[in-house]
Amino acid sequence: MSDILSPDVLLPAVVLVPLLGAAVAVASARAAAATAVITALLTAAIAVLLGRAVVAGGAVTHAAGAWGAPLGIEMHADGVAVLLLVVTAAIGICITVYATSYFRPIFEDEEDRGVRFFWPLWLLIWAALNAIFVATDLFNLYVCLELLTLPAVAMVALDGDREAVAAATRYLLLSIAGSLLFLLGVAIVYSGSGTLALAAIRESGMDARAAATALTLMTTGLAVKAALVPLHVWLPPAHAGAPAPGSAVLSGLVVKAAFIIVLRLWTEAFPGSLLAPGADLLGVLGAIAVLWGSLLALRQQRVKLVIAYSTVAQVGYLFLVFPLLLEAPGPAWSGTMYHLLSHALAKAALFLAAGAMLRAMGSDRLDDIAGVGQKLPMTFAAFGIAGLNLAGMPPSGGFIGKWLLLTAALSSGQWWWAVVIAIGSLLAAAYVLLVLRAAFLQPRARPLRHQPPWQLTAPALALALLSVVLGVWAEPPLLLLGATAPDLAP
Amino acid sequence: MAFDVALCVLVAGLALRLLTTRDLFEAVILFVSFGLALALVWVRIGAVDVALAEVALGAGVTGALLVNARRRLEQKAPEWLEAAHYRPAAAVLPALCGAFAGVAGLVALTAPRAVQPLAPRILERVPDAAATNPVTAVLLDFRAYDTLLEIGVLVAGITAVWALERGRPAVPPAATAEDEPVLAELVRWIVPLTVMTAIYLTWLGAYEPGGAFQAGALLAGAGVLMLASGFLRPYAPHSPVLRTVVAAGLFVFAAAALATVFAEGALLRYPAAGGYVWVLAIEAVLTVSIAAILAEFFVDVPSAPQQASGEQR
Amino acid sequence: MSDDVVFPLLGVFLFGVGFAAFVGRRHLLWKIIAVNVMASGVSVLLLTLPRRAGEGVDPVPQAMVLTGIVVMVAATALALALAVRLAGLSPGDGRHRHTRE
Amino acid sequence: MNLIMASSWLPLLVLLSSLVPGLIIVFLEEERVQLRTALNITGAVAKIVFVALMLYGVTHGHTYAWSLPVMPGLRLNLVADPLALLFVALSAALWLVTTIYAIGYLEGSPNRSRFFAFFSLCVTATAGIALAGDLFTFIVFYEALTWATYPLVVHRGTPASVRAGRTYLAYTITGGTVLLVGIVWLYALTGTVTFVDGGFVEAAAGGAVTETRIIFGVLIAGLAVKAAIVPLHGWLPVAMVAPAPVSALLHAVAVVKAGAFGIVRILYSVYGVEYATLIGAAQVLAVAAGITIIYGSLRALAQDDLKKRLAYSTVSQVSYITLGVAIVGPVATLGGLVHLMHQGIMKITLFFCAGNLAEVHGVKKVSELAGAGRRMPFTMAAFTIAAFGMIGLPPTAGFISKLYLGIGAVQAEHTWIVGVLVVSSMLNAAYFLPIVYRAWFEDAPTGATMGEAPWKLLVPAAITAALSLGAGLFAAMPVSPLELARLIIQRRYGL
Repeated sequence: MSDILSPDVLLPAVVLVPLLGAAVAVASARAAAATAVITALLTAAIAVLLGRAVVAGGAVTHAAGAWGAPLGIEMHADGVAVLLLVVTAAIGICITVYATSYFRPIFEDEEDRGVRFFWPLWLLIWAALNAIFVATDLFNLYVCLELLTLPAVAMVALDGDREAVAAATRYLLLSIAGSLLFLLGVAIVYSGSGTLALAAIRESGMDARAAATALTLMTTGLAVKAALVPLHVWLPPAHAGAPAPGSAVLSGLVVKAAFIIVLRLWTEAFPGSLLAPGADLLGVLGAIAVLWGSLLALRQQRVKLVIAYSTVAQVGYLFLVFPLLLEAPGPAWSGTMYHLLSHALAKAALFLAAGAMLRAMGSDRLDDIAGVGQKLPMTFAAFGIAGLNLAGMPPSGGFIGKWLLLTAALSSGQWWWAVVIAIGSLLAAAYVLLVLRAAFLQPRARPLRHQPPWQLTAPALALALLSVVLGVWAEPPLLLLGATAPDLAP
Repeated sequence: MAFDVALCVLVAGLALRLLTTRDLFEAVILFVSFGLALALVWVRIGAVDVALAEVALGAGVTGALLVNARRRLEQKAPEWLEAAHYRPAAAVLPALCGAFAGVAGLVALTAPRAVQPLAPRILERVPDAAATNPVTAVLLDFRAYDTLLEIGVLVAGITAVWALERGRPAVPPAATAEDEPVLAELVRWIVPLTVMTAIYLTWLGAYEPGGAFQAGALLAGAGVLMLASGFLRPYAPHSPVLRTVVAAGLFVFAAAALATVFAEGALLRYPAAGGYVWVLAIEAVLTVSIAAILAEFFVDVPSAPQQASGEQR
Repeated sequence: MSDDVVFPLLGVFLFGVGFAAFVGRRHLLWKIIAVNVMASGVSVLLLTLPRRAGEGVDPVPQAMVLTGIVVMVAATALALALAVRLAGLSPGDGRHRHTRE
Repeated sequence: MNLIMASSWLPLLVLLSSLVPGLIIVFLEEERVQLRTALNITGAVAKIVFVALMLYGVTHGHTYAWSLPVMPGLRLNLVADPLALLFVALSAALWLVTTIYAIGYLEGSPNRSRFFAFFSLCVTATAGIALAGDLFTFIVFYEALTWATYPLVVHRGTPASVRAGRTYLAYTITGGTVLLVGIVWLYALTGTVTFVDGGFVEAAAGGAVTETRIIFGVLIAGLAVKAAIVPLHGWLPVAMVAPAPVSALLHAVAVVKAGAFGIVRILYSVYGVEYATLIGAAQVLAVAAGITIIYGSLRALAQDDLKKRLAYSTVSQVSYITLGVAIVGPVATLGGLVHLMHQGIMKITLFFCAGNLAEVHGVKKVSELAGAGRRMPFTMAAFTIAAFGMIGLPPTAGFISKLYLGIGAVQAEHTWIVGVLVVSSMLNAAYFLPIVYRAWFEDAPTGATMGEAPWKLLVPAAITAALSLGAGLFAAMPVSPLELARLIIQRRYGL
């Protein structure tokens, strides 16, 4: 018998527990909510304990079936992975609490809002996210991606109106095509290297041309799922159409998971020499995403759409890492990961706050939410704080990320990326202001449909404040990230 | 050799035809044929497990799903089936995409194979695994973690489908044995045979080609037949029994994984003695769950909401 | 031409036409069929690319293809369910139009 | 006393004395007027006490520092050196009077909890800017100030104020971002951001002249927005729609002053005036300041709206600070630094008085001011003192500033600056004296309301007017702004 708290147990448990929770939630509609709450607490506790273990004793590896790579599959939790797990857990708990109230009908005649399906779908997504964060095997990543995509698509369609179903359909089809591109890359890698383990691919002496082809295919496939411009078209309607807790998961975490895989492929699986030609292209696409996504966000009339387009822009920021990694690996790596973590928290907070506004006001059109600041101060405060994080304003995690990315760009003489980063943060401030402004206007005669209960206000505020905590208490996570910065030596 | 080339030409031709035709019915029929022809390819390659799965799932279940979807579209949105709906997009992008894939594939084709392939290393260790059929050994031992997540994908799929059509009437109208006398007679013969075969396939999986997925597909087919002929009344959508059966596979598999983590120190590392029993037990539960999920995919293609709400009130 | 090349070529072809049809055809059902053809192409490549003449087929890609087939069935089922549902909905239709009113 | 003098917590306490009340007030219900007032006043008084303690310590040669690690290599550093104290003393003193004024001004209006919460956050950010010991800390509070001020600018919630808020943010956020880029660039180049008396750039990166020049330009461009240097001053007149206490805060204590203070820091603690002159940057800055001084005065002349006239006057007056520190030599620097305080005291008086006129009699335009002296004699007396100060008439505070600036310019052989000072003073007179004349020597229109402002509005104006006079009269006293500025100069020039 293993010690129940040993990292060797915690690591697989962080995937298995939400999976078991999902199975129970599928089996029993009545116990689904309670199961989800218990599962969320357990999973979060496991994530935190695992984080503590990694901080104390370094990275942990678990060989499934005790075979070890390349025969079997390994799970690996390093500093980045545990940070992702812990942030996911924080968002997870907040979303779970939020969802216990969000789906409750306000009016008598409101129909079934699908909460009993929300629970298993959400727990499956959580399991898939955790599995991706600790994955070290290419085909395992493929299965995880599908385990992530199917419930994510269902989440989009959960509210059931035509726009949402259409968005979900588009999301699913593009996503399948992306998965297949990824899988084609896997086939090429397996044939050329005789292994599926990320770390082993690098040492396999694989043909460089085949490696580049495989990497291109996989990156393209993942770019669809990460919604990198020009493959972003599915995202805004999908993320805006999902019920708020679903949007929070999708925008906060699901797109990030695809990006994490891209990053892992480029930095761990393939030699650094492959980075150079593709890196600038990815950077350019990222820059276009930053600008284009922000400009489109500025043109939206609905809060949820503004936030959704903002995700397109923020994903662009992440892809700026590639050209920066070559010249300034330290700050580029830490800055991007930090940006990712704080954006995940902030974006989830924004969608949760927007959902609470929507439920309370009956609309999330910018014209209709005038005066929301006075009517829903807590929700609005959450929105404001999280919004400032997006704009990279201090004190927030987004500011730290921006500082590090600027450092990476300017210390390597690539000032043009610094310009993109700066303009992007200005545009982010502009679209955040679009919403904030409406909230400061004198309230019109639109009455609240109901006063949101604490389950709808506290989670958003908690996540927003956590993103501020990341901005003040940045040294420990940054040290953890710094220790895992990639080694790009050929 | 010549046979292989001819087979490939046939498969390629089928694919080309079914992707370019304007007739959805033709496309669906061709898709099933395509799947069967592909199964022949798998046999030629020597991948009998895959051939079985292709017939049962790729051609069988997917084909049935397509037929079903087409029928439902015919009922509620016939305009979807009209040729007028055929709007080819500009040809440039598809050509580019095809070319991109082609170039990538050719690079892969001409690239050298791995210096140190994995297959011999796996085959060498199969005797230590919990099944003697190498494919089953990979599926349920070496890479059992993948298979566990894959069951998760199936459960996710059916939950998603359920969530989509939650406006469906509580119990869909069932056919009765009297409606379809010929079918009913057929079912009396086929179903027991199918069930026997499924059990055999599950059991066989440990030694020979076969396993839970193929068996589950067969069982699902039997179930669908019984539903269609009225031998089996469909369960209320997502009724507790159905939900439990669907979830059982994932639950048992994940619980086994957690148990082995505690007891054996590694995820799905089976006890030295009796690993075979574990595998068989897991496979048995999986077979039933998979059958239930696949059958539900077939039954649950959702009806239009107007119709649904009309029946509700 | 040895069968080392024939089958992979088939795989490349299937993936290519599948991809082209996926992008080129507007009809949802054809898109769904097209991704299935793409998947078949990947399966062929997964199994035959690593293969050397005279060797048996590697069990690992077999397991991967089996998994892939199951995943595709689930994805196809969901895609078809979405398509059928979409066909039955007219613009503005839905249960919850809480963004309006 | 020794314990307090040695305490490194004092700089933090200065921040907390306004942050904590602010955060409590956020959660306070609208009706809790007394508790809110108590919190505000307690915080303001506590801040003055803490600042006074530090002032005592610093004049006795002590330096206070507190820091918190944020990132590897970067900390939140709060340091109370004499320059920091100059600014923090100004903001602490003026916060108290502005708070009293705001309580009176907003009596009975809606959303006061929100107002006072952000008012406190605003002052916290200003104190943070003052006490920042490095550029990283500086930018953190500088950006925080931007956002903390936004709710104050749009406080009224009218479409006009929301528009003004948008203009305000468009300018200041852009400025902040440019400043951030400059700071990070400098950090990437020199590896340090910590303020050093006399600057660190030359020692760390003196070789890369072109790069340091560009960075200087970027930094100043970022700061010039808040400091309202032409042509980046456009937000300031627009932001006049805000309530009077906010305008007072914006012009005298917080936003504009933060920009000017930032420029002082860049010249004094980052580049060093000598190095900035060596690379030709300081001269360019001085010219820009000179242009701004004349331009602001000219524009002020043309305004009929009283608050707008004051706003353009601010554009002009704040650049005296920049001008002073951009000239090499102790006397000019002294003039610039002392004006940082003097301008604050005088300008806040003017805004208090303008607020009183608008609030009590609805007088908002210069053309409506006839007879205002008789209608509200105390208010207009205060106004007159401050206006004389702005012109630079002895014995007001403004005279001291201009005197030292003039001597400094002559010493540095920049005679054109003397010309700028003379012209600008004449222009100051040209737009202030008519107001004074009209108020005292013309008759009020028939039927005009009479009556002085309530004491909560009057007392703050009286206090600041007295300070404007006192800072000039008692310039040689040990705790006068001049002496404090002299302390800074002594450390730098070893006088």
